[in-house]
Amino acid sequence: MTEKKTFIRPCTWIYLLLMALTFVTWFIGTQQFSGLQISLMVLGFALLKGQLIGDYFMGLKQVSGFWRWVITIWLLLVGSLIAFAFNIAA
Amino acid sequence: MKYESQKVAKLYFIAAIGLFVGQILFGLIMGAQYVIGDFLFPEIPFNVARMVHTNLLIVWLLFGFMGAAYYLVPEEAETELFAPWLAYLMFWIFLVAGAATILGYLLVPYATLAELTMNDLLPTMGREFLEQPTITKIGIVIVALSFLFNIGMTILKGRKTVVNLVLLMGLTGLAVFFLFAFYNPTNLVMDKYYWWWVVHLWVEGVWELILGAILAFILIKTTGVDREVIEKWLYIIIAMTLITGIIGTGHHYYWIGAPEFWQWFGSIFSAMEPIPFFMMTVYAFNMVNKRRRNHPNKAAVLWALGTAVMAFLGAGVWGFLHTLAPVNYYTHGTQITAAHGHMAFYGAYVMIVLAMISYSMPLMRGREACNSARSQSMEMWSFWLMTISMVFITLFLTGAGILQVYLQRFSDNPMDFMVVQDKIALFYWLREITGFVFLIGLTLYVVSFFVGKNDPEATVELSK
Amino acid sequence: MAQAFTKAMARNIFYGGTLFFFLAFLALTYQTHQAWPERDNHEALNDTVALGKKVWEDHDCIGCHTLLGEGAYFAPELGNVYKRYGSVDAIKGFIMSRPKDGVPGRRSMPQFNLSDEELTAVAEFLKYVSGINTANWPPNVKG
Amino acid sequence: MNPMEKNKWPPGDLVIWIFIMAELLAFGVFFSVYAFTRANHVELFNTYQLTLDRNAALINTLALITSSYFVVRAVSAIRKDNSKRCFHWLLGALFMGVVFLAVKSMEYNHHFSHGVNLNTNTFYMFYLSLTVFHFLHVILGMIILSAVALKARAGGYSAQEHTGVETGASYWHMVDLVWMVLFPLVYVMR
Repeated sequence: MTEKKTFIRPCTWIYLLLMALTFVTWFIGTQQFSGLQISLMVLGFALLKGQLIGDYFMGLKQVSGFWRWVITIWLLLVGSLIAFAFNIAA
Repeated sequence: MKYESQKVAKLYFIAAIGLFVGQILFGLIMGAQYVIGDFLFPEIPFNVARMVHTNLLIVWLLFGFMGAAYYLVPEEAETELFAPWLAYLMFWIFLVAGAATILGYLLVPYATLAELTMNDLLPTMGREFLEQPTITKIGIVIVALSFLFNIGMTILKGRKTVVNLVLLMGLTGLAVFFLFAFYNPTNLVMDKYYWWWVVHLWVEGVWELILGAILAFILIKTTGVDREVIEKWLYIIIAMTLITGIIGTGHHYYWIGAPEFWQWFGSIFSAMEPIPFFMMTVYAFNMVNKRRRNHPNKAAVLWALGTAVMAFLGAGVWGFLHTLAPVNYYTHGTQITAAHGHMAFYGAYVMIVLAMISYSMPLMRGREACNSARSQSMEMWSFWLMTISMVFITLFLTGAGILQVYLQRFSDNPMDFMVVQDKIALFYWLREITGFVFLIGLTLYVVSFFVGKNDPEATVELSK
Repeated sequence: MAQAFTKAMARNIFYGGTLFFFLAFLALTYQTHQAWPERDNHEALNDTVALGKKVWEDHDCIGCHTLLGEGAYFAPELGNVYKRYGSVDAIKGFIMSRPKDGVPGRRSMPQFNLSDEELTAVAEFLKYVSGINTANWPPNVKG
Repeated sequence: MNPMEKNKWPPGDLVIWIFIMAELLAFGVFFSVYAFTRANHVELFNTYQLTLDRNAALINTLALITSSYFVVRAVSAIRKDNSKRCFHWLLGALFMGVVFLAVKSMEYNHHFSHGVNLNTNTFYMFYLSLTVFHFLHVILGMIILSAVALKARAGGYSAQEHTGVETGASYWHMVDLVWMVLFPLVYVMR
């Protein structure tokens, strides 16, 4: 039974990490920092949060094969497109 | 063919092929008028030939869909048709009303036809694809409602299968959206906005449900693959169809006075409309590869696979070609639209009706499973002749369209419309010649019903 | 864990997805109705224009021409013909002067023998159409 | 299920994952179109971005993450055959969903009262399209979760058979995942 206990704890840590990253992003937002580097950093946070959700909340960490990387591929694709677009804008 | 009442489909299919031949003849007349301006002028002006061509297309496809429904619904529901007499009655009403309308177009100037049919009481004439007099439109609604009643009652009292339910949804959607044809406000922007609820939500919405249901039926019958698998993928495909197709209507709302957010929504959603067609192609080939039996009717299987591929090419690829707003800004209202129209209609809807005819006609004419080898090989010849000539018609019109876009819209000193038309006449000649090749293919198709009637049925070579 | 891939779930996705996106489409249609008054040139609508639309429909002009890019591609776009020809009279003049037996070897518009009232009406209708805000389509005056 | 043993399929019904991919594609296209349109309207986007309420967005983000976390706890509860607690966790997730909808509605009310709609300008068009499109997804996700919660309360799920819970969970996580990108992109990046 204890082994099951430890299984829940990781997603609780992940939950707290997601909350923390959100606060950081929010703080940057309120300070209205702008500029390419800041934006790309914020984008990085978003992709990290997405990956955490994909792995721990959606349980893809326990999956092997194509489905393991569905969320990661999407995050990388959309992330790079956004980064590229912000690059042009800067 | 398990049920006697399925035979009513034979009548519908014969009428469908007859009207198909008529449609192609008028297509050839129009093709000639594009290159010889005063061909048959003033007896049959271009707009009359066009009305006959487009209206015959829609009417013969409706005959084909109804025939397909009358064939497959009893077999799927495992019960006799609710009222075969009603089906025969409605057949003659629809045929007579259709023939009268076409004769009305040909024999009387359109303005006089509008007066004769008292169009002023409820004006709905004079709009593309909806040129029928109002009384004919009312006749179409009556025929559609009694058809739905007949099919609905049959499904109610029989086995409920996904194929039947999806077909019924598609046919009901067809009837419901046709009602928007009666809405014709003076405000042109509103008139056009809701006109697309008839046209787009038909051919990129509910008709795709009908296409999916018929294709699923044919695949179940010819490949013997488990019904569960085929119906599961059918649901996913039509889910993606409506998810992308409904808001995809936006790609018609770019330049007709609708607000400009449609340029974003229309582009994004219609850009995803080819996905269900691609899934349908993968699904069709997958099912045929995983077939549990070799069905002797190879022509029907060829039509079914051909439908999936050509629907993806014509509706999917050629549609995507000019669906994004920045591209459509230049290609809107040019031959590019006509090119997409030809291959999409042929690939998605003409071919599925011909596939259904090819599968069910032998059974309705007393054969066990299929026609003789000779008749099937002629039918396959007609398949390739018609399909390849349609590809070339589309290519030539695309060439004409690209040149037209450049000369008339994109270049720095744009030319007049007619000057450009003369410059691209070569493509119109090539298109007209290919049209005759298509007619040869169609003739072969009709002849294939009479060739090898008393030869033995083709059998599957027992290699497997 | 056996992989579930049930038809029931596919059916739910179909019904849920279709209803969801149809409601979204209705919401966008509502937004469209809200935005139309500033774009659809409705102030130009009057009885003459209404008669003009009737004349346009009764003679199946859409069978050869395109209007705002929609229709047949045999004859020029008429959504901006008022700008191309410059005046109502110019449009009326063109329609009136169509030869009865057409032009040998060329595409030709039939002679509809319209009354002066109908001619004015259809020209006013085309003037109204050219006033609709079509996100500055077509790309140039040639149409 | 032993967490370390790898299986070939993601949790829940495979059909929902096909639907998830379609939704991710739609949102992905929307995000990139937003980013590229911003590239040639930088001034417009930056100025009007300031009119957005970042505090409301913070609450919304925290609400969605928390509700997503509750759903994870619900799934692990049903895996231990405890449908009662699964139901309670799902209720918590639904409550956080309601919080999201409430805060979002207030935001929209504020904007609509200032006459902002799809046709005001390109930024607002994108802001409203993206957030309303996501808003509708939150509603659809909550409908799915409610159906699952009701069935769980009725004991419809067990440790052996709980695909429905995992299906609903996967969809809800997708809705949360999409917001993870939407929040910084629309509210913060400038």
